Amino acid sequence: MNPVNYLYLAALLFSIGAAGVLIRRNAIVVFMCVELMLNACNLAFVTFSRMHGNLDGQIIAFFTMVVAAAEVVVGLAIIVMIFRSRHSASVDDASLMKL
Amino acid sequence: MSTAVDVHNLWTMAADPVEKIPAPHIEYAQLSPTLIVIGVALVGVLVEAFLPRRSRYYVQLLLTVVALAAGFAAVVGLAAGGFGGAKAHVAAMGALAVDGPALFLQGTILLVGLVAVFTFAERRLDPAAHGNRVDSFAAQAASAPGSAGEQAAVKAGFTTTEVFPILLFAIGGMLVFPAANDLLTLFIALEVFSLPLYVLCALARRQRLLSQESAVKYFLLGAFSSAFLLFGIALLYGYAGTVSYAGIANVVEGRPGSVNGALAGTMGNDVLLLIGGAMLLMGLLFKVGAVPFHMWTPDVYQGAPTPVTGFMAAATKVAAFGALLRLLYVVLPGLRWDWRPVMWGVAIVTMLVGAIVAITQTDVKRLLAYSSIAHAGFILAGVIATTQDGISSVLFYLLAYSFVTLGAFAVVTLVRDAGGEATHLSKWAGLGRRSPLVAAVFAIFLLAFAGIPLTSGFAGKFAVFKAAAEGGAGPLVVVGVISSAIAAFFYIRVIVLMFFSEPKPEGPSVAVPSPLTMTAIALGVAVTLVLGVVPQYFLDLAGQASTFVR
Amino acid sequence: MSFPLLTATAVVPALGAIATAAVPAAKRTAAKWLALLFSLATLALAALVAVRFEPGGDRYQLTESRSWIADFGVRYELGVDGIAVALIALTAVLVPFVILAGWHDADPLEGKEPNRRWRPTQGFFALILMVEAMVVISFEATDVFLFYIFFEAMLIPMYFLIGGFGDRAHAAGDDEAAKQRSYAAVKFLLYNLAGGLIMLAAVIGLFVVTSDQLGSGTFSLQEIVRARGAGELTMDATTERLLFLGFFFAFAVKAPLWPLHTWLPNAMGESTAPVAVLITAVVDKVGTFAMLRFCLQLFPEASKWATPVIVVLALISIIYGALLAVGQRDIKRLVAYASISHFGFIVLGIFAMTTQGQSGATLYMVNHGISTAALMLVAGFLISRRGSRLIADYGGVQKVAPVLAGTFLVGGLATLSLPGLAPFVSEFLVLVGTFSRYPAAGIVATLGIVLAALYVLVLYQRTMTGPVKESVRAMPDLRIRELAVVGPLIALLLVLGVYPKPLTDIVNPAVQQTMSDVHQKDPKPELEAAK
Amino acid sequence: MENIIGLLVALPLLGAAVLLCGGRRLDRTGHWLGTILAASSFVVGAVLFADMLGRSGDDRTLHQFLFSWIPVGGFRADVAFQLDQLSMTFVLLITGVGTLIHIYSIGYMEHDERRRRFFGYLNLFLAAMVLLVIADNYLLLYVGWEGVGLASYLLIGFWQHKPSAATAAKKAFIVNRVGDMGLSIAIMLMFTTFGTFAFGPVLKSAGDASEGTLTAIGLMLLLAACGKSAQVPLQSWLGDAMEGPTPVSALIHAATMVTAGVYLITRSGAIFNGAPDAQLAVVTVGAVTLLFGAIVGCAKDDIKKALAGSTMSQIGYMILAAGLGPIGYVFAIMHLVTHGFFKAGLFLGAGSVMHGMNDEVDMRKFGGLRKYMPITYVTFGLGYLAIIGFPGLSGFWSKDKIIEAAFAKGGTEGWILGAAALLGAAITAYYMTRVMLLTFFGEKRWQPTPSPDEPSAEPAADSAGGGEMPHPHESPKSMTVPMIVLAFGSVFAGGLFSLNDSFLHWLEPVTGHSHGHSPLSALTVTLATMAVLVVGVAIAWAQYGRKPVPVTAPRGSLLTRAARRDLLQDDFNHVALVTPGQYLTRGLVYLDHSVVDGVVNGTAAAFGGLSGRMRKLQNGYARSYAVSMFGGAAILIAATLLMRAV
Repeated sequence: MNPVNYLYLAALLFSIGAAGVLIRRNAIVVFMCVELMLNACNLAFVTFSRMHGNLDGQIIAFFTMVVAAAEVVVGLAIIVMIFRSRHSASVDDASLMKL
Repeated sequence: MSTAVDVHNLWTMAADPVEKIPAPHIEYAQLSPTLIVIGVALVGVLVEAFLPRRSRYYVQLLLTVVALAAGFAAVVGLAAGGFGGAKAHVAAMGALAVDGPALFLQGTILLVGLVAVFTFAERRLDPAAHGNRVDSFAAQAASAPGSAGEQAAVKAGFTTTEVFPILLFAIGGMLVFPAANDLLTLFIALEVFSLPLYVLCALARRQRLLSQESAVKYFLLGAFSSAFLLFGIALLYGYAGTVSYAGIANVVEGRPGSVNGALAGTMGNDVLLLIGGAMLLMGLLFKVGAVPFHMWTPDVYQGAPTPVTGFMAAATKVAAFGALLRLLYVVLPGLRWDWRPVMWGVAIVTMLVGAIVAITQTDVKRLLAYSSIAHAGFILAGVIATTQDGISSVLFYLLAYSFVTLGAFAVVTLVRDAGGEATHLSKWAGLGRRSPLVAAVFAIFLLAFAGIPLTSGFAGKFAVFKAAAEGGAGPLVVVGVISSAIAAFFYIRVIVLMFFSEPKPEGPSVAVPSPLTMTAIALGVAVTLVLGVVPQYFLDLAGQASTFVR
Repeated sequence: MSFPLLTATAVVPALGAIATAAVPAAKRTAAKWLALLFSLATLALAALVAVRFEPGGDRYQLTESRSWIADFGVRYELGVDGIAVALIALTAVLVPFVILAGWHDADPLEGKEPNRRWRPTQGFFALILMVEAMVVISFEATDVFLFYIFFEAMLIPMYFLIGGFGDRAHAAGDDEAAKQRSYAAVKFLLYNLAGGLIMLAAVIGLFVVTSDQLGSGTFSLQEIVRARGAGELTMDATTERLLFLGFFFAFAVKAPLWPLHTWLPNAMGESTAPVAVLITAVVDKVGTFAMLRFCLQLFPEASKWATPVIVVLALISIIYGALLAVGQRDIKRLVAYASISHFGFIVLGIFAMTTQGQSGATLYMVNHGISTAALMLVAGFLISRRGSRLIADYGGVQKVAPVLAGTFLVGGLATLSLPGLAPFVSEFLVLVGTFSRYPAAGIVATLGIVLAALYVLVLYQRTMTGPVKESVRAMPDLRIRELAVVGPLIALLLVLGVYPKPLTDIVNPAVQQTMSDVHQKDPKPELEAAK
Repeated sequence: MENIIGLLVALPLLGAAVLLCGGRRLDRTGHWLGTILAASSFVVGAVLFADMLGRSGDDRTLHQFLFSWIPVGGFRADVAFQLDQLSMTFVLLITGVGTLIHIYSIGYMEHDERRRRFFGYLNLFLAAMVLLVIADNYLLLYVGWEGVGLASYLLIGFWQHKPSAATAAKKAFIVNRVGDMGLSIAIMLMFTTFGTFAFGPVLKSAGDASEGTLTAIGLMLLLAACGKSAQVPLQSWLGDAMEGPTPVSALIHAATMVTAGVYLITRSGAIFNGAPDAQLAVVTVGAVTLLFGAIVGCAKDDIKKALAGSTMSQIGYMILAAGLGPIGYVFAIMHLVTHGFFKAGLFLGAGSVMHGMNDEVDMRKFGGLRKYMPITYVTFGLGYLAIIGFPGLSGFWSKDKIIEAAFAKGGTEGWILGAAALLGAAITAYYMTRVMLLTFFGEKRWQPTPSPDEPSAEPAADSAGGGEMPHPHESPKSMTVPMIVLAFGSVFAGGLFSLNDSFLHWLEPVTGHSHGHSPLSALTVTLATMAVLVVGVAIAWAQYGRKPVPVTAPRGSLLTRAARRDLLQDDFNHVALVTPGQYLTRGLVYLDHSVVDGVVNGTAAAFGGLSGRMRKLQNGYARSYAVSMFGGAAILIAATLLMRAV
């Protein structure tokens, strides 16, 4: 099967993730969408790695996962914190600062 | 030779039944600045774990200061050792560059960090709670604002001394960022310094809600942008089959080391390259705070604890612009004719939007945020020059700008009323009457921002504009000049407010800071004036440091 | 290198500023005397400069040259030609009078004793000295960048002087007064800053041009002029014109030239009389001076190219300023518009490109400085007595305060350039100089002298003559301090009006030089030309 | 000898300086100092005169170079004096009459607490006027020219508490400025033509210049002369100038300053000789003004204003004569001198009358004064006879010559001018007789005048009762003596000058002279003059001699009413200049504020508004920020691809 298709899939996932970030209100979901985008990247990395026949891409994918994990740690912490202080995880509620 | 390939070799060898593993070759001495900082950061974590509360503050402060000072010393040593010029090369198996720009920027970041630490550690501004001196960070970040838990924490005199190691981690990341010599390292460094910043933003003692909101916004948008960055990396990798700067550059210029079929296939496909490059740029421009990726800046700057804002505003810009420079000058010079026009557009929009929107701001921190956006535009003008002068002017500008910014935010921490810092402009009315010195100092910073001669702001602005003009970006200079004229308006507005309007009876008071903040501010003023009146030495420094290794 | 006299002349007032600012709040009077002392020291140094200067000698004398910012091709180069000497002398002469005249302008208001840290009085005099220092050095600078730096930097102290200190009693009440003051100050600053930034673009352009052609960029006036003369440095018409416009715009704002003048009436109206004098008599002169020194020398061709337009603008300024002066209700604004008219004359003289015109213009800068100072300071004394700037609030002052009225009249007569007083010499030179190249312009400009008579005499009639108004019946006549301010100025006006030769001797050679820089010769008289 | 020329100016200037700066301590002695200095200046003049007579007609010109004034490139103005017969004539007239009037003022200004200042101004005037006539180049002349303007400004407005006086002074100065404009333009023209503006070279090489240039210069000089000498169209200020103290009117606005224009034109004869058109303009102005002034003089009830009108018309004669060229110059100056005597005398007489009548100026409220102030009556009468040109008296000789010369111009011009001059003579006779009759003959029409402390600004106000009846009385010696001296002058000067044409020979070396061939014989002209004279007197007697005169002026014919208003001169100026000017300035003030300034503030406001709208984008929603980032990225990518595409 032509690896390029995986690239299209990656692009698709990335777009879905981006769209989700733009559309969804719940901070958690938004964050999940970001993760989705990261994973789209991973897919792309792996695919390219395959195409080029070197392993860099795959290794990067591992790094990405680690980073994503770290982001989850920090991100969830922040989100939880704000949820506790305003009892809502909606991104739109957090709009005290504007203009 | 690219990192990943080597790593890959290790990998495969590890699979063989041979027991000895050749360690990757790493020049520890040349990476010492970073290593020191990261190392001490880890120690700081241990301190948090094992030392009793009351002693932590002092230990942490001491450690941090020592770490940064040592790091700076190391940088100086390396520079003196000629790594800035003749001996500049790529270290850590191609992962990091040790060259002029890297060292200059690392030095700047370390100094900025050092000064920032002073403002972090300031404990005299807020009235003591239950007899314990407090700094501008939450007693216990985890506890919801106003909750019983928080009150308990305050009563117990808790303080978030974790900020120091967190700060060090951020600085560590920033040290790597401009030195990163392959895209993977770039990405990692980005995350390493971003994540701590997200956390720091959330730690304000006063106005927690704003603080948390800023953290959320910063985090989500930051993650969003780094996703773009990562995808860009992916595409570039796809295009070039490697993530090392040199490798990509070679491919872009059409002379790769070895061409296999797949590479030949992707190499021809410039769309990958262009889209990838664009997304990469976007990721960096986000950190820089360039329009249209700037919108997080005002909110985050306003919400974050002021010392953190000051640090972010200064250090992040330095690191990000360093990375941007390296990317454009080392990886994509072959693409100059594609990205220059685009960056022109970005620079122009950034300068204008920053200046114009700032006019109607009513909050000092937001005002400074927009001003930082406008300055990002000015620096971009220097970046676009794509000449030796361009690089050195940007380096100089970053040095000058970062200290002005630190000083300005440090002053902001001093003006307080019952609700903590009084950041609303209306409260600054007549400050000049009540405490002329503070007002005068702030005025100096504002004038530097406005680029009035005899301040570092002017020298920097002249340097970048000169470089841009020489690089054939005359129109850009004109736009820059116009937007500085617009920008002048709101800096002046603040000065008018401070000096020419009658002080309000219920106006804020100016807290008398500890020597820490005083040093920070004094340093800011000193650098501002020195770089304004006798900039030659530093211009030379930047000039010598303006060649990238590849 | 010998004793750096020029540096000293600029440094002394700067030190004075610092010293004055450092005086503790309680010792107000000490600060005043200190400031006066330093200004007098500056005057002495300026006198020394004038003495050491040999009219016949090199173009630039007492030169100093040190490397400063090599990367920007900037050198710390000072040097004075006759024109500069004259203007430095003017500055050094006027500032002590300004200080003396403003003796009580910055005293804290009764009952409003300021707190320990806020020391307006010290600040006032320190700022005045700071302005003097910066003005002096910008007259001395022969490095474009060096000049630019102080050309811009002097805005800041000026800005605080305008915005920080106003007339004692204000018709509109204190708050309104403060509002108008800061409006005026901001307007002043933004106008001039905008001009300066446009100029900055041109300065950078100049650097690019020089670095392209001379290898390394330079801002040294002499070097550039030399290179142009030697043909090493050539600019294509468009570049030269753009650069010229960049420079000229800034100077036209500073001068100020119609239609960039609107900041001046506000600035002079809202600030105290001494500060107003500082603005119009000293600071603005930097603009016209710079036209003469930089525009013409750096961009001779472009200057010639632009001359027609500039002449027209100057004429408009002359007539327009005069007419608006006639229409004013506020004494200080009236003087401001009169100054606009006079600056029109100066610019006209500069761009007439004749020796008479340019010498006239230079003399005009000096004389206008003195005459406006005389008129404005007396007006200030008048205003401080009655607490109003409106002409309508006065009448019959002549009867109660004859000396004040007399000096006011002399100042007025100088302003309408009555023969025998200094301004006549310069104005007539400008007119002749203009007429001999552009007859029509000369004639139009001559209309200005009629209008001048109109606004001066109307002002005098409304304020000084007629039945004595109740509000001024108790007005005291000039005090000793005030006489000490006005007397010498009037004496100067008379001396320079009757025997201006010393001044012309200093100025002429420099003007000749400039003329040769722009490759211009005076038009020959008809009869000689016919022969 | 020439070294003392400077003293002519220096002495009075010194006086002015001392008196004006001296302060109150000089109040008691100041007037004496002033008078002595004026007199000593006259003495110096006399000495120089004697010396001059000692030399032959051609080398009587003296020069004194003091110092180089304004040397710039080709432009060199020196402070240097030239004293020739023409200047000498003026010097003597100015210092002589000046001294007399100083003496007169001692008495006249006795009760004025600012007398010291008054004498200071008078000295200032003398200095400036002498400078005007002894300058050796036009620029220095210009200094004197404006100097006298200043002095006249100060003296007209001497009683500054009277708004009318202040206004009059301002008006005089400004109208004069218009003239000065002409002079300065003339000087510039000279500079661009001859490269100099010193009398010597300019007048020598005047012939070489093109006629066009000369005409231009001539016209500009004429403009100047019109301003200073109150000739149409710049005459409007003279009438109002009578607000000044009477000695001032006598000295400045009758005898000396107003004749400066004549001096200027005569001095520049060489230029006018080369510019016939300019000359035509001059004679036209002269003719028109002599009629204009005369007509105005007929209608005025204010004695000083009547005399002012007459001054205007007499100077018209002089200008006319000067315009005729070499035929006329000498007679212009001659009439100028004689006029100096009798007009000064008349004014002093008027002053004396007012002195006796509590500063009343309305002739309709005089009458029958000859018994009460005999000396005034006699001297005034002699002046009267002189001015109307009664055979044998000064006026007769000079005016007659001018009329002759006018005819001698030849051609239609000659006839017209001659006729105008004759008509003028008739009217002169009429209005002067009128003045004489109203003032000294007929029955008393005195009215009580308000107490002196409140000044009588306009006569109309006085008739409103209150105050005390005037007690006419002869003036003190200090006033009568000068009047007597001047009377002698008005009687004999003319005869003396005409005695075997001594004056002609005296001036000829400077002005040159040519005898035109008059179509009429001298005798015819004289007889004609006599005839119109008689007619004029007769009509006047018929109107004011036979029947009693109403105290309040009758409405009068349209012409009369117009004439009372200076033939609507001011109304014209008002409509043509003042009102439009006011609208213009108001308009400009508005323009400056709303347009020129508005643009600036507008830009600022525009940016503010833009900013206000743009910051709305910063709506606080993280997702909208993300949108902008996403869009930005899209644009970035698109742009990059586009760049490659193109």
